[in-house]
Amino acid sequence: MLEVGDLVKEFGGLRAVDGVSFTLAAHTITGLIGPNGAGKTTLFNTIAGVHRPSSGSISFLGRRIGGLPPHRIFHAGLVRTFQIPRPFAGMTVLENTMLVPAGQAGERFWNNWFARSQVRAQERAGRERAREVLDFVGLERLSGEYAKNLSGGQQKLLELARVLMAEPQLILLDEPGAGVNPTLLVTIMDKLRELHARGITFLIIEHNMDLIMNLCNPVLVMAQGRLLMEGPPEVVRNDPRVLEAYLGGVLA
Amino acid sequence: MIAQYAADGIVLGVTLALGAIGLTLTYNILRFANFAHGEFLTFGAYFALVFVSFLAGGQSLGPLTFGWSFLAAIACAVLLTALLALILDWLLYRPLRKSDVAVALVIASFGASLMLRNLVVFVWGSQPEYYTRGIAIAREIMPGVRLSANEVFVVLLTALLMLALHLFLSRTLLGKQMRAVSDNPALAQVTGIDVRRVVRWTWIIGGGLAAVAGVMFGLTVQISPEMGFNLILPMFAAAILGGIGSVYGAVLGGLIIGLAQSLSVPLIGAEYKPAVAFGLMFLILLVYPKGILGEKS
Amino acid sequence: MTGITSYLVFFLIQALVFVVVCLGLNLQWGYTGLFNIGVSGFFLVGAYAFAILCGPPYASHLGGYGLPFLVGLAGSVVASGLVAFIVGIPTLRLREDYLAIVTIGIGSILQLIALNAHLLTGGSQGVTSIPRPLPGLVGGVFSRNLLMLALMVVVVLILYGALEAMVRSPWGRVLKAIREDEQAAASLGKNAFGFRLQSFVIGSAIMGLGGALYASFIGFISPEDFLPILTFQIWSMLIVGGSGNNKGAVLGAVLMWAVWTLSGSAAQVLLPATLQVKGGAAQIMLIGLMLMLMLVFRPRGLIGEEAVVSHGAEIEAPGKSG
Amino acid sequence: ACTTTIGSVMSLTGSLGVLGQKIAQGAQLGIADLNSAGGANGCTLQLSLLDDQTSPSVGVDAAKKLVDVQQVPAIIGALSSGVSAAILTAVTVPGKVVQISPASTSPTFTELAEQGKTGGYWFRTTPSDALQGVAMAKVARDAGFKKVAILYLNNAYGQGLSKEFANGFARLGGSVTENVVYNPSQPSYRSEVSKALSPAPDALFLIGYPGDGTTITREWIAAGGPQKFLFPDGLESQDFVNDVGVQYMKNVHGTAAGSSKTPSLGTFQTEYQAKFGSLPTQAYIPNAYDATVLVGLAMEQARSNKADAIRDSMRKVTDPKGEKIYAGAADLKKAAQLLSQGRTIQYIGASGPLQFDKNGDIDAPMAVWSVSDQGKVQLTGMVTVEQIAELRSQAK
Amino acid sequence: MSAAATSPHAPTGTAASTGGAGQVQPALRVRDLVSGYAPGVDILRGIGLEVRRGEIVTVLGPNGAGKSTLIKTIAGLVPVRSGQVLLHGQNLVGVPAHRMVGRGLAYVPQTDNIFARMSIEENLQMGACARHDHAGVGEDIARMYELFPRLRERRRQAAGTLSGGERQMVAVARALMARPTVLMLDEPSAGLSPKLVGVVFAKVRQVRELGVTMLIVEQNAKAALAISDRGYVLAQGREQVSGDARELLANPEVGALYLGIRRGLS
Ligand SMILES: Nc1ncnc2c1ncn2[C@@H]1O[C@H](COP(=O)(O)OP(=O)(O)OP(=O)(O)O)[C@@H](O)[C@H]1O
Ligand SMILES: Nc1ncnc2c1ncn2[C@@H]1O[C@H](COP(=O)(O)OP(=O)(O)OP(=O)(O)O)[C@@H](O)[C@H]1O
Ligand SMILES: [Mg+2]
Ligand SMILES: [Mg+2]
Repeated sequence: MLEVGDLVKEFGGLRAVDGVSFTLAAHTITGLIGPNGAGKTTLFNTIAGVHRPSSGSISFLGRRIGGLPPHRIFHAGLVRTFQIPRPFAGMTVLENTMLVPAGQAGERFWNNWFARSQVRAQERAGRERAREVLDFVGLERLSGEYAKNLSGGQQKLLELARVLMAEPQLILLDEPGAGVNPTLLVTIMDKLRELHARGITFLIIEHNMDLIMNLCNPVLVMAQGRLLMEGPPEVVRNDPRVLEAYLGGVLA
Repeated sequence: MIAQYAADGIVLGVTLALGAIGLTLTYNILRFANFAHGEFLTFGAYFALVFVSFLAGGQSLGPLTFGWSFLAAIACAVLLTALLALILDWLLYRPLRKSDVAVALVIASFGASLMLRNLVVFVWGSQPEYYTRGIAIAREIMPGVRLSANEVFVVLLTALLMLALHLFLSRTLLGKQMRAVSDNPALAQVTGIDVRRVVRWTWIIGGGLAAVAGVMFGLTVQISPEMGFNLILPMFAAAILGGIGSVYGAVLGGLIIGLAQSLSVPLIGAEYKPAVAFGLMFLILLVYPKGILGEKS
Repeated sequence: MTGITSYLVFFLIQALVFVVVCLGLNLQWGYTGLFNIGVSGFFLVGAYAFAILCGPPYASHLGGYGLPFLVGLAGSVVASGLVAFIVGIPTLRLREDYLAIVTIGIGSILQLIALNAHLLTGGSQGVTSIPRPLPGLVGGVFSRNLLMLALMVVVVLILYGALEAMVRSPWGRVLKAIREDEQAAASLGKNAFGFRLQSFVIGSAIMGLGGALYASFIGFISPEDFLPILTFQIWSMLIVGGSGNNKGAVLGAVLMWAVWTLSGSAAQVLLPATLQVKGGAAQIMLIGLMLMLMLVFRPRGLIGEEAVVSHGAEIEAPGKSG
Repeated sequence: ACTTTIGSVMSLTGSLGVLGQKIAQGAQLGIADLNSAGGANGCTLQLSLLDDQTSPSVGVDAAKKLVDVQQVPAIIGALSSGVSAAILTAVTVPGKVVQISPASTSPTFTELAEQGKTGGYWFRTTPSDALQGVAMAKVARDAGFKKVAILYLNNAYGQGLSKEFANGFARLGGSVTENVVYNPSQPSYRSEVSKALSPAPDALFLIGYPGDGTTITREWIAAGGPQKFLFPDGLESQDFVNDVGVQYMKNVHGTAAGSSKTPSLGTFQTEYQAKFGSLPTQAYIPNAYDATVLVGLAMEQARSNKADAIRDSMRKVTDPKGEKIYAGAADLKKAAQLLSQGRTIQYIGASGPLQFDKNGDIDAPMAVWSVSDQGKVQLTGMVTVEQIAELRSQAK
Repeated sequence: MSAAATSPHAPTGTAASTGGAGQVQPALRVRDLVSGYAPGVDILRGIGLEVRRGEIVTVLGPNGAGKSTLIKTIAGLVPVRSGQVLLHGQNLVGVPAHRMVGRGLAYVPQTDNIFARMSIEENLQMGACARHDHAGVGEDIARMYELFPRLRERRRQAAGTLSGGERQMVAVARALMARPTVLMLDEPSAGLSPKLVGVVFAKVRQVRELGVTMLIVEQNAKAALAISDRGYVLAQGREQVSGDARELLANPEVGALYLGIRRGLS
């Protein structure tokens, strides 16, 4: 589904991503772990179009997407969340979510003059969906609140809610669990499984080993910009290099 | 002949630079474009004028048209202008900062600029004024370049001030705190930085430099109620061209704008002179979207 | 009494011209966060385009097409929109405050062109004899002005309705999202640059429409009409009224224009004759002071921004739903 | 007693604010003189003065307010041609109100009048730029200058005057070394000055107003330019001369609308000084005075305060066949008497005799001014109407 | 980690770490605290809490419970509507936020907790800007680099370009630079790798040994409670449960409701 070939991203002299290649099979939940600063987020950003790759190739569903702007990549069916949440602060939670679906008729300004009923119908449907999604992440009660007034964890949940609205083929999640209450995380994991069953592919960066172990197969490990290894969670967990560099000897 | 235009451009450019430094500091730390900054220049020039008439007399220094007392007048003007900036902040900007509507600050500064400018008219009248009636006549200092002693003085003083400012910002704790506040005011507070104190110093430095710029401009051109206002756009262009927040950027920007304006007269014609600076700025921004010495993304 | 009515009609026409421009600016700033301080430039393009398209033949410069009023308006809208398009493509990628300086520059460059490109604009002499709408229809000054007022009201109503429909739609929602966080919007599939450009072009075209109406109403334009102070006037109208809210833009424009013009009479009434010549300075000081007080006490303007932009996402009140 | 209000729209702030404040005083003096001569038609006159901020939109609104709310029959103003033209087309012509400007010199108005678009309501007490250019050319040649550099303001006034001068000067055998335009309100003009200086001219012809004009003149001197100057009416100002520095103003040749030979000017100057404390040494102040007085006299002549009557009487109170009336309260009183007896008068203004042609323009002589050894602006000669006409006919 | 050992603000009785709570004043005491952002809406609705000298106390709770608000209120960033906050027995209510550091209270915000455009080293220097012992600052910076070697490698890099975990290190190190007596950490482990979580909590313990009292907000309950003395569970602005850390961890109800522990998982 997603093929990354010898990808390099440099900042000044620093190679944050250094020749990474991997293939993501459709209908998998792939985990991506690695020490802090290993280059995981940078890899995401480069795939999602925030950064231009310094070299290497990225193709998604057979299309080369390396170097495309982020909104084009979104429309190709690939969505990501931000590690540090980026809600639209001055908009309400509901608006944050309703914004997402692609191809809304009302996003062409003239439709709001000439195709009002179509726009209205779409809005109604969008709103219903948004409510469902918010309900699911537990933000329903706050749907009229400004996003900037959410707590740190709630903002992460909103990030998640937004990608769920998009109905993409591939979702990149950057630490969906950080700052989220464990109880809620359990339900979120259930939901991810459910979405996965419906055919969505995931690539998840996470430091919470519970999540990785329970959800992901295979697991990729990055260190210092390079792909260290790839394998099923049990194997990865017991690999001495991973134990030493990442888990610090403590098993999850 | 081109050398003469270049020299003219540099003399204008250093004044712009001096004003733009203050502008870039307040812009960076307080996060709004202060259109009343031009009036700080104007008031600085007029304050010095008041003191010049008090301290009149004294020998003029070498080829310059003024004496030691003039330097004392500059110092007084710097103090008073800094005070003016503080008062304006206290009465107008501080209450507005609380409401975090950034553009309200900009528009308020427009309003303040309008009011201060007309206050000058009300108090001093709209006739132009001079520190000395005599005109320092230019002499040939290099083949093809004529500059007056006053103009040379202005260039040297600006260079000196820039150096002092650089040392201040990079060596002192206050300088670093200013950067911290500009970066993340909420965190600065948590870290134990007295944000209000930093803001005060920002105004004092910005206002003080503006006063010097105003006096320098008054010395080489003239003092009038409109002087600061006429300088504000080129100063903004300079600050932005150099990269907001960068002191050297402001200086470089000032020089570029000054030179561009000056050289446009023989090369393009004076009718489009004000546009040339903008056109050039535009081109430079296309290459360096954050200004020449601005922060890298 | 009729005198006052007649003046009020006249006043309102001019105020409504500013309302139009202010609505255009509100789309750009209030809803998109585009810091355009070249308003006077787009106003200028609209005014000159109208004058050239609809005016009688001129000896010394372009014009003389004598086209119908509505064609003239359309032409002005297209012309200023086109200028905005050309300006927008390279600049809308820049940081927001840089756009400000670039647009200031555009404003002053356009003014210089109006002043110096004699063959196009008539230079400093200005353009005379710009026709009113439907010149042959009515006779008296007052009824002509009433007609103009009616027309202005219609224009403003249509514009207001069209803008409200736009900004309260998913389109407006995307604009706001881009204003809040461009990168996040992009990663959610919104082409930030494209939306910005749309808003910038439409907003500027509306300013051009205002310029055309102004030219038609006054009948004479010259480069003096388009100095930067105009931009400042429009901005203060928007901020006082409340940006991010079309009602605020309308209210602010009418109110600030009243302040602007009344302060002259106020100076005349309040100051003794001998001081009247200094009254000008006092008057401007007053305007500055008013503006500042207004901002200190109501920084979000008289009518602040609304919490929810899009109609579809309106719920009872923030925080109380569910 | 009754009062009649005359409107006035002038620039008290904005780019012409400096000039405008003094010009407005000229109009105020006119009203005072008319009132001490008994007002008009037995009513006291009152001047309703509004600021246009040198902005057409504000000026138009002010004028409309005067016409509609205060019901004034005539408006004195505006100063800037752009503002005057906007008021003319949007307010005074449609409202059928007389407009008489003391300072708008643009040829646009002549054009408008010729197309019949002013309805005869437009007058100005200052000549169009076309006249002054040729007069200045003659003055420059008489002063012995062969090579002159021009620095002119980028507006209607500067563009018109520089063109007329350059043509006239060339015909008289002089040459213009550089013709440099400058924009208003620039922080500094060093480079423009450098350009004008480059081919070493004999003198500088600076077209503009005080303010920027002062800056340029001082920068010219500082740059080492010859201290020989030609100044038009816009720079006829004692303040300007003082601001530049009297010591540098030894060799100044100026022109301005007006005549040094009428007794009007002296009376006007004395009265002005008595009322405002200084001499009216700046252009357009007498023109504003004349405009105001003419409106008053026209009312008296027509025995009506209606605009149409004023319009029609404007030429009757400047009838060359009539009895000469000079400026000042005393003469105005005499005029009132003569008019009440049904006699015709010719008002000779503080700015010289005023004969309106069909377009509302005047053919006036140009006064020549210079700066005395004591540093005072003074009139030293004149170029007569006939001389100007002759020079202009040579051009055709 | 000796940063706090010589802290000028350290309470004189360093042995207080285990001292009887009855005799010695608690380092931080909160009583009936009510506070909130929007007028009329209380987020904290009467919270009481005590942190004794040298103790580590963890606050847990669902998202939006008011944990960060609690810390921000203590730090003087959210206005107190009623109730008391005492630091070493001294009233903190009404003290401006920037004076807190001077009183020995440091705080690491949950988000936005670095100076993005300044280098790592400058961030650390800023942390010490309320201190007056210039020599000590240099030493402490060196210690921070020992604690987080990664930061030394990147000392000149603008903090805004760091990875999520690296930022967190900078934020904690910056707060320690102030040599606080009481340190409040808002989710210090969020975004850190398991190894670093272990390291950070180990460091937290070390710091405690030296007499610094700590109030920690965490979602990673297991790791946090493991090093804590006591814990509080907050929900909807109120205290739900509190007690000994180990007991909380063992309490099945708490585990199910707030700690995400359920049968069949992990
Ligand atoms: N814009 C940038 N400029 C310079 N260096 C950068 C930039 N972005 C990231 N880096 C560096 O690249 C490296 C990789 O960062 P990245 O954010 O990808 O790490 P990560 O694996 O996501 O770590 P974490 O788990 O802590 O989030 C880091 O050392 C970071 O400092
Ligand atoms: N600036 C603010 N203005 C208004 N309401 C706010 C603000 N910040 C937080 N809130 C609200 O206060 C409540 C508590 O927020 P707080 O940040 O204290 O939660 P938290 O317990 O720290 O949650 P998390 O674990 O997700 O960080 C939330 O419902 C949030 O919506
Ligand atoms: Mg990361
Ligand atoms: Mg929190």
